[in-house]
This record gives sequence, structure tokens and C-alpha cells, in this order.
Amino acid sequence: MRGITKIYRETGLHANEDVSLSVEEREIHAIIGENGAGKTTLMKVLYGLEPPDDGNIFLRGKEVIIPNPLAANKLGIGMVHQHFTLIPSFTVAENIVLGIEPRTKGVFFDRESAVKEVGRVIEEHNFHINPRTRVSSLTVGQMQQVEIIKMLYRDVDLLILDEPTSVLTEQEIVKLFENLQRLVKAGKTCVLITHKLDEVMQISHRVTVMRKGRVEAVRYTRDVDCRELSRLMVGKSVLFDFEKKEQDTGKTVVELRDVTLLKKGQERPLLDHLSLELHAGEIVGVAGVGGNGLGELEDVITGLRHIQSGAVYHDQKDITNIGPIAMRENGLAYVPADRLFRGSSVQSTIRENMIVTNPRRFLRAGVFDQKKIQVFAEDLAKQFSIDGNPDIPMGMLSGGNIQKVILARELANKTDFIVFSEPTWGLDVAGSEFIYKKILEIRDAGSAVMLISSNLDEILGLADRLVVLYRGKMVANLRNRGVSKETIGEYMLGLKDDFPKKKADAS
Amino acid sequence: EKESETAAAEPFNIAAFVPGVVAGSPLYEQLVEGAEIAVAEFDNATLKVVEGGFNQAEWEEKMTALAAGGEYDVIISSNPSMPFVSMNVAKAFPDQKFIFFDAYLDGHPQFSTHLYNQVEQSYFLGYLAGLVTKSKMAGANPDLKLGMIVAQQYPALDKMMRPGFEKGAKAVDPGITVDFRVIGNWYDANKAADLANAMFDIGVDGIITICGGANQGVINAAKERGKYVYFMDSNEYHQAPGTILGCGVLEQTKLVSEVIREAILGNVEYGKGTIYHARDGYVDFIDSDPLYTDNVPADIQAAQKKVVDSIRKGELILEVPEL
Amino acid sequence: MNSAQFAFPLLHNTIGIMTPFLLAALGGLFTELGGMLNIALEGLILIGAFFSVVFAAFTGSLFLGVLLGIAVTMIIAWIFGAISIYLKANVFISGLATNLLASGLTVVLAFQFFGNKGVILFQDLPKLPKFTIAALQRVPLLGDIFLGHSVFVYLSWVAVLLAYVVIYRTPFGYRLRGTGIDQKAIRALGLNPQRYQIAGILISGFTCGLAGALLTLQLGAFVPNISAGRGWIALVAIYLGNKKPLGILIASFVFGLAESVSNYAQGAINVPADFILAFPYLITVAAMILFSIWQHRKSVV
Amino acid sequence: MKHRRTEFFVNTLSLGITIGISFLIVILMILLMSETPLKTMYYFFLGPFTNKYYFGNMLNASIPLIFTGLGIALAFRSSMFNLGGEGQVYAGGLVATFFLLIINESGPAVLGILVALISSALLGALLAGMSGFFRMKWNTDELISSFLLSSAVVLIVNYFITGILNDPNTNLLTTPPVNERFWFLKIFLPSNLDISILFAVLTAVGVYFFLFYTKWGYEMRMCGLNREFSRYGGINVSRYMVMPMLLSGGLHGIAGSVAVMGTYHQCLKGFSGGIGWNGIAVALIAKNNPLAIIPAAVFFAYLDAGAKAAMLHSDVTFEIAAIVQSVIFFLVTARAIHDFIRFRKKEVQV
Ligand SMILES: Nc1ncnc2c1ncn2[C@@H]1O[C@H](COP(=O)(O)OP(=O)(O)OP(=O)(O)O)[C@@H](O)[C@H]1O
Ligand SMILES: Nc1ncnc2c1ncn2[C@@H]1O[C@H](COP(=O)(O)OP(=O)(O)OP(=O)(O)O)[C@@H](O)[C@H]1O
Ligand SMILES: [Mg+2]
Ligand SMILES: [Mg+2]
Repeated sequence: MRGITKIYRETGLHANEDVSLSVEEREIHAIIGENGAGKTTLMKVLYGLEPPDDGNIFLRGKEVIIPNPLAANKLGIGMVHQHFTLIPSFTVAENIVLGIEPRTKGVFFDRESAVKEVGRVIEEHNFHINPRTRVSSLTVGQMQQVEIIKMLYRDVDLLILDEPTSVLTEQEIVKLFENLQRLVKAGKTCVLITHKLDEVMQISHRVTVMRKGRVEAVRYTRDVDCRELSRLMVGKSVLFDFEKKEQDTGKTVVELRDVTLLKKGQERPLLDHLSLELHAGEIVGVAGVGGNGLGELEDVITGLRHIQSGAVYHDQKDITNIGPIAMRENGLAYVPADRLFRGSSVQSTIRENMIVTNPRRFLRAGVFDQKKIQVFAEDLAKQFSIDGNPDIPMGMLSGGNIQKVILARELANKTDFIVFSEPTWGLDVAGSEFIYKKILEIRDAGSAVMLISSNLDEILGLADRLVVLYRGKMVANLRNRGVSKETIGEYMLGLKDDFPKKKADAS
Repeated sequence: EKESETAAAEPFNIAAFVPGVVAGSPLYEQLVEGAEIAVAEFDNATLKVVEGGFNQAEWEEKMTALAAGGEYDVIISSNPSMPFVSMNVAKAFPDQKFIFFDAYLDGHPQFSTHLYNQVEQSYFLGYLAGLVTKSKMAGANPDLKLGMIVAQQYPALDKMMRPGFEKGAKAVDPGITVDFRVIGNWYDANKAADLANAMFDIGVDGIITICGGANQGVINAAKERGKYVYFMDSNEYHQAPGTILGCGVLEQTKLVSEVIREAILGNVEYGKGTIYHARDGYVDFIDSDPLYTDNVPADIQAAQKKVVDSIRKGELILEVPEL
Repeated sequence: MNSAQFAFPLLHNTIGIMTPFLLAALGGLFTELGGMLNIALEGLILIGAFFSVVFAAFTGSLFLGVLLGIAVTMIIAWIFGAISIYLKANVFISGLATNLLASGLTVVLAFQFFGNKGVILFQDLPKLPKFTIAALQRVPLLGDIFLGHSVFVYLSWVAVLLAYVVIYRTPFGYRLRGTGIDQKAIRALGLNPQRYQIAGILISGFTCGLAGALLTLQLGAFVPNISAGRGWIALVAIYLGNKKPLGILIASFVFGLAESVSNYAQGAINVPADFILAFPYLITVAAMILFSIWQHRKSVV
Repeated sequence: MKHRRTEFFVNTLSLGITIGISFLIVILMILLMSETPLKTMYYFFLGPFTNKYYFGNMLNASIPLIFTGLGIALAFRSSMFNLGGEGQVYAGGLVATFFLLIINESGPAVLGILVALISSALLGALLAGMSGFFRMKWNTDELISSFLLSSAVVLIVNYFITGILNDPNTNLLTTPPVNERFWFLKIFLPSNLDISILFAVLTAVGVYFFLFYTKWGYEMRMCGLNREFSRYGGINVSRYMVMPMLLSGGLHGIAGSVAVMGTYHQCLKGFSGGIGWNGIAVALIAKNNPLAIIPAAVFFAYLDAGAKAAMLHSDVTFEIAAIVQSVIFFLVTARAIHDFIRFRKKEVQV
């Protein structure tokens, strides 16, 4: 790609400016850069999803024009998006062949040969997925495999992966990397967009660093280290170290007792007799492979989902199934993983987003006191250095700023326990660091914190206690002292279980 | 010719307000036709026809709009409800004169109303239907059942047409019953057909249909099932010869043209309601049409003629109840 | 009166009554699966009704009439779709607008060409052929209930089968359903979701044209507003039928039965006609609520 | 602030273009269909302004539309669809008439009017609220259920009007007229325009205030934009499936009683025809902004009045109004036109 420029019409934003990128055959080429650096945009241009305003694309020396993804596929270019593009109610095979379906008599969808051909591709590349299962019952990692298989089925040589690891667990990442390496060995080429520098170091041959829509540098991976990369990315060197005060834990704030969550038509409980205590001034880090109950725990402890048996206590008071409104009255604050849909109303103004958890306090004689809201909003914006006029829709903010608004709002009320779920997903280094600082501040102020995350560095760095869920069951509950990533990995995969007896008791 | 000269001096403008649409409603067609005939006789007379649509709630407003312009010497209309719709309009425009046909209200100084004896009209059809259902005609069956399908219920229907039809049928045989069904609107012809079929299924062999545009459904169903239809207000034998066995008519064209002629000449008496009977020649049964004489057996024709004639001559009197 | 004697004609009529609902709902299903709400069914039926009979009278051929009627209906459907999809209008309003357009246009054209805003009678229109097999006519049930309907009835059954095959057994069906579930996913595959949505709307135009043609051709006349709310019922049938062809068949049958029962009930029981006329709607609401309770139970433990 | 001003400019311009295109289509249609096109156009566009009667009636026709438009907008704002307006208006008119007939001579007039307004609001609220309740309880699609219920209600109201409440002294299908004490004051004779237009305007302001200055209004809007977010934020989401429907139905009911006390003075069969449907169009043209509903309703009434005038004084049929209205609906929400203008404006600025 040479001299690619892309301007988004609606905003007039120069997402790519004179970007050149060359990828060699059979290499794994990493692209890194802060949020909004233009990585995804560049790849969308390459994949025919966005027409470039300027610049040319060359494939094996010949100039090509790529009007749409189908054309890209024909040229051997495939892309796996950051957000999956699968139809949940279709089976794996149906999803994979969609768009280039095998047919019988020229008109009918040939389901049998779809299954057969997809099965062949799966086998050929050593994946383990049943082509007849519905996508809705797959784990996130498996869905990603389906996306990759979808591209392989289209016989692409160049595979673009946009932040493939952000939603995966350590184990799944390992698996993914194995797959990628095998593909490269088989003659394919990979472009990998990521925020995680260790991954770049681990797997890529070359790395392109982007900043503010331009290419900052191109390096052979063996010639650089993490520190240099992050300097290239943000312009200054950032250190990952958590200055954590030692602190005694206080009283029990929230307690889960034998909590069980069932889903109709599914035998295995989503949460299986889970018992857990959150203490004041303590961060409990919850880890687990996707699909093992992390999301469910998030929903249950915040009152969004009802449990079938067990109980939840707050300050010794039974608050089982009281629902999200009463949970908030009991002092819950909550920063959700899904910040765009659950955490904010993107069409509403920032102001309106800021007052949702406690609109009552801005009422005077039953009517909103607009001035008070204004003052409050400006105040929070200053405290959390949020860029943006409080009157603009939340959706116009950048990802990092959206997360800051949510955080500001959640901390504005008096809270004694706070749940963070994937607080730094998709955030850049500076943004993540800001969030980490806040989490530690909250803990030091004496709140109970639950940190649900698939980022093990984050958990190991911040948590006082580590909990691991496997198949909805707690398999570890340890103090975070000298615990290694590998140990946690073993728990996460179900190789180790500290509470095997409990399960026997229950059944 | 002479008349037009005498009144040539001043223009005389007439508005015909049709509470519904003209086409498909015989009485409205005849209202317009009659008015046109009268107007054509005078050089100074004009006619404007306004269709008010089916929503009766809008009639008053549209009527007021007509009166408000002050352009019309007289507003004519045809429908039992029109005097009542126009009451407030008349109050607001005390100089406006109205002539209503197919309606009755005595004593309002701005209104001249003209009502037909529709008991007689439907009695004719009821009697014929009674004769047919007891006959050996191809479509008739031994059941003593007749049917009536209407668009909706309204006073003139409940007080004149329904009792008239039943009375006529029972005059043939007191054991005859009349099955009565409502469509709910004036346009769902397919529902009308479904209702007709449902009636045929339980032994009805002749239906009187009073449902505007939806009549078509009844006629169609009857034609397909070889059953019979009795039609109100105009001569419609040609629509389905052999299926439409009888047509009871009102001579609205004649009456309207006569009354309008007098109105243009300034001879109409306002403040009066008049009722017109078969003996006056304004209500009749069509027994001269070849499509009637050819399709109805001679014995039935003879029996029917006896009754029709006695009403025409005023020997058999059927009173119009108070509306 | 014994009940079996009643049951056969009742069911026979039910099949006739349900046909327009069924046809319109099957087409509407394709729009719905493409992720768009088709409020316009009512208007499209009306357009189909008007143009089919007018063209049939004009050409003297039922077949040509229906064909041209469907063509016009599909053009109007295309306008509805194009405005919703390409001009990005709110489908809800553009659907209402289509209904309004249909009621206005048919009357205005009738007035313009026939000088008439009421019934337009076409005397010498050929009769709609009925399907009867003399040999089978005597077979109980079959002869009494399923035979002797107009060709449209059998067309509608074929349409159910066809809809099933197209939706579940062709690439088009998969892509259409995919569009309804996640447009972005379809776009990412290099397919154009808008094309499938337009196709879904055109199909609804096709079947609504058929449904309308049935209403006027079996009558040999056009009456303004002859669709009389059937498009709305069809929309309900799509939901009640759980967005599946077979479900729609059942839902249409339920409504047809309710209406048929109410037609028979008017003579049999002494309840004001208006209440009986309201009965099909109430039955349908009740069915809808029961259905959603059942679905609700299924999704909650 | 700047952001808002630009939005306003873009909105106004795109509305102008929409209406311009629609009028061009009308002119084309009139040229095709009328033998006296100039006269027809004169009456179509200017007819409503040619005399006090037409003008007043046009404003009068907008009154129920303001109420139903507000009702629809309230529901839309919280993502609920009330498709049962017709029945709610009709039932509201009936119950108001019923109580006024019972009260007749007794008690002060204001009391009777209050009873009428409240009873109509309650009945309307009950009818629409049922659909909201079913939605909350079992996730029954409120769009369809409200439509079906309304279809049944219309027929049942018909029964009361033509049956037990029918006026025996007239051949109209109607209840007897209510006592003259309850008739709203006419403020623009000889037209039908009555004092309730002020009430309608006040209600619009009230709804605006409710939506943007009260906690309920705020929470309702949040639920409308994103239910998951609202639930997360501690808003009682179930409540806001029922409440907006109750309010929406209430406003529809009031539209019915106001039409009875202001215009018809009795409950005529079929008087609600179109009021409910047109309310949806009005709300959507106004983009669910309560204040914009007032001009939208007047505009809607203007189109109707123009078509009526053209029909009365010229040779075209009333139904051309339906075609014009449909064209306007088609274009008014076409976001593409809107975006195009916004885009243009940006380029000019840059
Ligand atoms: N859909 C959109 N419409 C208008 N403006 C947008 C849109 N998306 C993003 N922007 C603007 O583009 C800018 C960059 O957005 P982006 O989300 O890429 O930021 P970012 O670099 O990821 O920031 P952060 O590091 O805080 O997450 C933001 O200021 C935002 O206002
Ligand atoms: N459809 C769009 N319309 C307008 N602006 C957009 C659009 N998509 C992206 N942008 C903006 O373009 C810029 C580059 O976005 P891009 O998605 O390429 O960044 P990225 O490097 O992939 O960031 P991230 O790490 O957050 O995925 C951002 O400021 C973003 O807000
Ligand atoms: Mg990206
Ligand atoms: Mg008999």
C-alpha cells in the first residue's frame, strides 16, 4: 500500500494520511498504535470496506483496485474483524460458506456439501470445531476460529486480524498463535493489529507503528524491545508498574453464598454454588476463560440477573435478587465491560449520561435544576480530564473518554463496593494507566472492589486476592502473593481445582 | 322554454351534498340525475355536486362550508340523517334553504323534506322473497328462511326496511324467518360474500342486500351458489339476471326533478315534511322489466302482482312509523 | 342443525377467508426477515386489488390482469423500499405513507378514469376459475373443505411451500435472514444487505398483488378500501406465526376461522353484531398474548 | 450551542426542501387532473386562508392532532409504539359523552368538564396501558396488540353509539348532544375553532417540560434510547413500558373528549376516523419534539383544509390530499436528504 489517505466525510477526520505499508509473503506483520491511530481504517481500505481518498494498492507488484470484500477475497486477502461478523443462529458451516454457498441444481443451498467442505478446511488446518454446531453456543475463542476458517475457506493468502487477542484468554491466545504460526508455515501471510506489545515481541517478524494516522516507524521485531515500541507509539516511554500500598482488609461488604445460576435447556449451571466474600479496602480479581461464568458473575453481583438458588448479602443484609435499582441503593457502583451499550446511551448528551445513576439529587421542587447539572458535569469533566462539551452526544467521544465519563459517574455517588469488568479493553496505554490509578485510589479509600478481567497482567498487578472461575465454579481463591501467570493458567483451564469437594457436596 | 324566460333574470345556484359517494349508491345517483334534469331546463340554474365521504362526523363541517360561501340558493341532499346534520348549519346561516330527500323533519322553516314509504318498498321484496322460498324454483329450498345483509344499522333501516321486508315475507307464510347480518362497513364486499355464503349454508335461499359498495359481494355469492338476491332502490336486474329476482325502487329521479323545478320557480314550501307512497307513484316494484318477467315463474309473478297492485292502488296501506 | 353439517362449510369458508391474509403475510415475512417492518401490506393489497381488476378488464385476460397488477404493486413496493432503504426514511412512516398513497391513488385514478369514486363494476370480466375434481369431490373432508376454491387458494398453499424452500433452502434465504440479524456481518462478507432488503420488499409486493387480485377478481368489481384491514391482519399473522411460513399458515387459519365463526355466529346467537365483529380481533389478541406467555415461559427458567 | 444551531438550520432547510418537492408534485398532479388548474391550485394552497371560516376550521382540526401527536411522541420517546390511537380517541369521546349526559344539568359546568376530561384520559390510558402491561409482563409486541385492541374497541364503541346510547330523536348515528353548558367557547366565529386550542398548546408545553425537566421524563427518554443502559443505571425499566403507554393513551382519550366538547357536542359514529393515524404522522414529522408538534399538526390540518377547499370550489377529488400527505411523509423522514444538506453545509464552512 502506497500513500493511502483516508478522510471520513462525516467528521472530516484524516484517519490515514499518506500511509505506506508493505507486507512480505509468509511473514507475520504486526501493526501497533494508540486508539484512533488509524490501524483499522487502513485495513478496511485494504479489504475494500472503505474507499481510499488517495493512494494505491499493489499486490505482488501489480496495482489492484479493491472495491469490496468479495473482490479482496478473490485477490486472496481476508480479514477478521475486531467485532465478529457472525450470524449467531446459523451453524458454523452456514456462517463460513455464506456469500459463496455451494449449491445443488444451481439454486438450492447445499447444506451437506457445505458441512463437508468446511469440515475439510477445518481438518486441513488442524482446528477443532464441529461445523454443525450453532455459533450462538460457541465460546468467543471458537467464534474467532470460525472467522479465521471463514477466510481460509475463501482461500486467502493474506490474513488480516484486527485486535484478535483483546477478547481472548491467555490459553486461547496461545492457541491462536499456534494456529497463526502453522498457517504461515503453510504459506500464508498475516497482518496482526494489537495493543499488546509482548504479543508483538512474541510472534511477529516485523512491526509497523502508527500514530495519528501516519506511519511512525517500521522495524524488524528482533531489533526492538517493548520499551522502544511504546515510546514510538506514544512518543514517550511508559512504565508498567503498580505502586500499591499494603493495606489491611476491612469488614465483609458483600457476600455471595452458594449462588447458582441456571439457564433453561442447559444442564450445566452458569454459576455453580459460588461462595465469595468482598472486603472493604480489598481488590478481588476474578479471572477465567471466556464462557466460564465471568459475564454471569458480573450480571449477578450487579443485580441485573436473578439467581435460582443461594443468597447475596450486603452488610449482613439479604439482598438476593433485589434487582439493579435496589443494588445501587445498597451502594453499588459498576463499570461494565460493555461500555457502549450498557455503560452509556450514545445518543444522549454527556450530561444526561452523567446523571443516570442518581437523577434525584438534581431535582428542585420535582424539577431538574439545569444549573446544578451543568456545574456537576463540568466538575466531573475537570476531575477526570474528559475532553468534550457536556452538551454533545456521548457517542461523539472517543473510547477512552467514554470510559472516563462512566468512571466519573460511578464514583460520583457514595459507594462501598464497585465492580469493574474489563475496564481497559481497547484502551491505550495512557488511558489504561489512568484507570488503574483510579482503581487503586478507590481501594485505598476503603471500598470493596471486584475486578473482572481477562487481562492477567492487570489482575496480577492490581488484585489483593485472586479468584478463578472454571465452568461456573470457583476453582481458586488465593492471596495475590507470588502467584505466577502459569499457575493461574492452570486453574483457568481446569487443571487445578482447590474446591473439588464442594462440588461433591452439592450433588 | 317559457319557464326559463320567466326566471332568466337571476341566477339560481344549487349545491347537491352527497353524504357518501355518488357512484354505487342508487339514491345518490338519482339525486344528481334528477337535479341535473331540472337544472338543464333553466338557463339560469347551476348545479354543484359535493361528495361528503363516508365519515358522518365530517358532514356537518362540509355542509357548513357549502353554506358559509353563501353562493347557493338551495342545498339539496338525500339521507335520513341530513336534516339533523344540518340543524346547526341552518342556525348559523338563517337565510340558507335546504331540501332533503329520503328524510323527514316537519316544521323547520328552512327545510323542505321528502320521505319515501320504504316500508312498502321492502314489503314488495319481502313478499316476493317469501313466494320464491316456498316455490319449486331451482335455487329455492324447502327451508322457510330468508336473509338480510346490511352495512350497518341505522334508524330508517331498523324502522322501515327491516320490518317491511319481514312483514312482506310473513304475509306469504308466517313461518318464514329472516336472518339478519351486519358487515360493519360499506365497502368490504368480500366479507359480504362470506356472510352471504354463511347464510346460504344454513338454508337461506334469498337475501335482501342493503350495503352500498359491498352489495357486489352478495350478488356475486348468490350468483355462484344459484341463490337469489332482492335489491333496493334501483333497477339492477341487468347486473345479474336470474339472480336478482326483484327490485324495489324509489322514483327519486322523478321526485327530485319535480321538486327542484318548483324550487327554481320559487314554489317550494319550506317548513314542511311530505311522505310519498306507492299510491303516489314514487315507490314501486319493477315488474315490467323482461329480466323479471323472463326469470320469475308465472304463478309467482301473478301472486306478486296482486299484492303490488293492491298497494299501488292504496288498498293495502302500510304505515310509516315515526322515525 | 347438527354440528358436522355446520363444520364443513365453516371450514370451507375459513380457507377462502384466510387466503388473502396468508398471501400477504408470506410476502411480508420476507420483508420482516430482512429486518424491516412492513406496515405497507394494507396499501399494497389495495394497489394490487385495483390494478389487477382494471388491467384484467382492459386486456380481457385474467392472467394478464393479475400479472400487470402484480407489476404495479411491485413498483409501489419498490418506491416504499427505496425511500426507506436508500433515502433512509423511517420505515414506519414510509409504510404509513404507502398506505395513504394507495388509498388516495386508487380513488383518484378511479375518479379520473371511470368518473366514479364508488363501486367500479366490470361486467364482462372472465370468472375466476375454480378448482374442482369431479372424482374427488365426493371424498369427505377433501371434497367438502379443500376442493372447490379459486386457484388463488391453491396458489397460496404453493406459496407456503415456496416460501419455506426459499427461506431455509436457498442461498438467498440465508443471506436475507443474515441481513435481518446483522447487516454489518453481511456487508463484511462483501454482500449488499440493501439488495436483500429490497428483494424482501419486492416479494411482499408480489404476494400482496396476488392477495389484492383475489379480492377484486372474485368480485368482478373494485370497491374503494376493499382491502378492509386485511394487510394489518397479515402483519399480525407474521408475528403470531413466529416469523415462519408454517406458523403463518396456522396464524392465518386461526384468524380466518375466527372470522368465519363470527360470520356464522351472527345468525346463530343473539349478540349485537358489533360485538361479533370485534370477536376476531379479540381472539387474535388473546392468541398473541397466550403465544407470548408461552414464549416467555420458554425463555425463563 | 453551536452544535444545536447547526442542527436547527439543517432541520429547517431539509423540511423546506421536502415540502417544496411535495408541493411540486401536487402542482403536477393538479395540472394533470384539473381542467381549471389555476383555480384548483389557488384553492388548494390558499383556500384555507380565504375566509375566517376555513381558517378557523383548519386550526380547529389541528387540536385533536396535537393531542394525539403528543401521545404518540411520548410513547415513541420511550421506544413504545401505540398503534391503537383510533380506538382510544373514540372510547375517550364516548366515555366523556356518557358522563356529560348523566351529569346534564346538575353541578357546575367546570366540574362536568373535568369529569369528562379525566374519565376519557383514564379510559384511554387503560386501553393503551394494557398493551404496555402485556409488553412488560410477557414481551407481547405492543405495536400489534394495541392495534388489535383498538380495532375491537372501535366496534364496541359503535355498539354503544348505535345501541343503548343512541339518540332516538335523530336519524344520525350518534348519542344525544351533551348539555350546552359543556360546549367549549368558540373563539373565532363563524368557524368551529374553540378555546381548547389553548389547552392543546399548554399541553404541548407541559409535555415538553415533562420530558426534559422532570425525572420521569428523563428516565423515560433514557429507556427509549437504550433500555440496557437504563436498567444498568438503576432505572425501573418495566415502569417505563407501562407509563408511556398510559400517558399516550390518556392524551388520546383527551383528544376524544375535547373533540366532543369542542366540535361535535355529541359522540358521533366514526368521529375519530383518522385522528389516531394522523397523530402518528404528526409526531414523526415533528421528530417527536412536543413543541414542534403544534406546527406539524397545523400543517397537517392545512393540507386537509386545502384539499377540501379545492374539492368544494373546483373539480378535483378530495383524495389528492392523501397523495400529497403521503409524499410528504415519504420525504420528511428521509434521512438521506437531511445528511446531504448537513454535508453540504460542512463543506461550505470548511
Ligand atoms: N462516529 C463518530 N462521529 C463523529 N466523531 C467521531 C466518531 N467516532 C469518533 N469520533 C471522534 O474522533 C476522535 C477520535 O476517536 P477515537 O475513538 O478513535 O479516539 P481514541 O484515539 O481511541 O481516543 P481514546 O484514546 O481516548 O480512546 C474523537 O475525538 C471522537 O470525537
Ligand atoms: N466510520 C467512521 N466515521 C468517522 N470516523 C471514523 C470512522 N471510523 C473510524 N473513525 C475515526 O478514524 C480514526 C481512526 O480510527 P481507526 O478505527 O482506524 O483507529 P484504530 O487505530 O483502529 O483504533 P483502535 O485501536 O481504537 O481500534 C479514529 O479517530 C476514529 O474515530
Ligand atoms: Mg481499530
Ligand atoms: Mg326456502
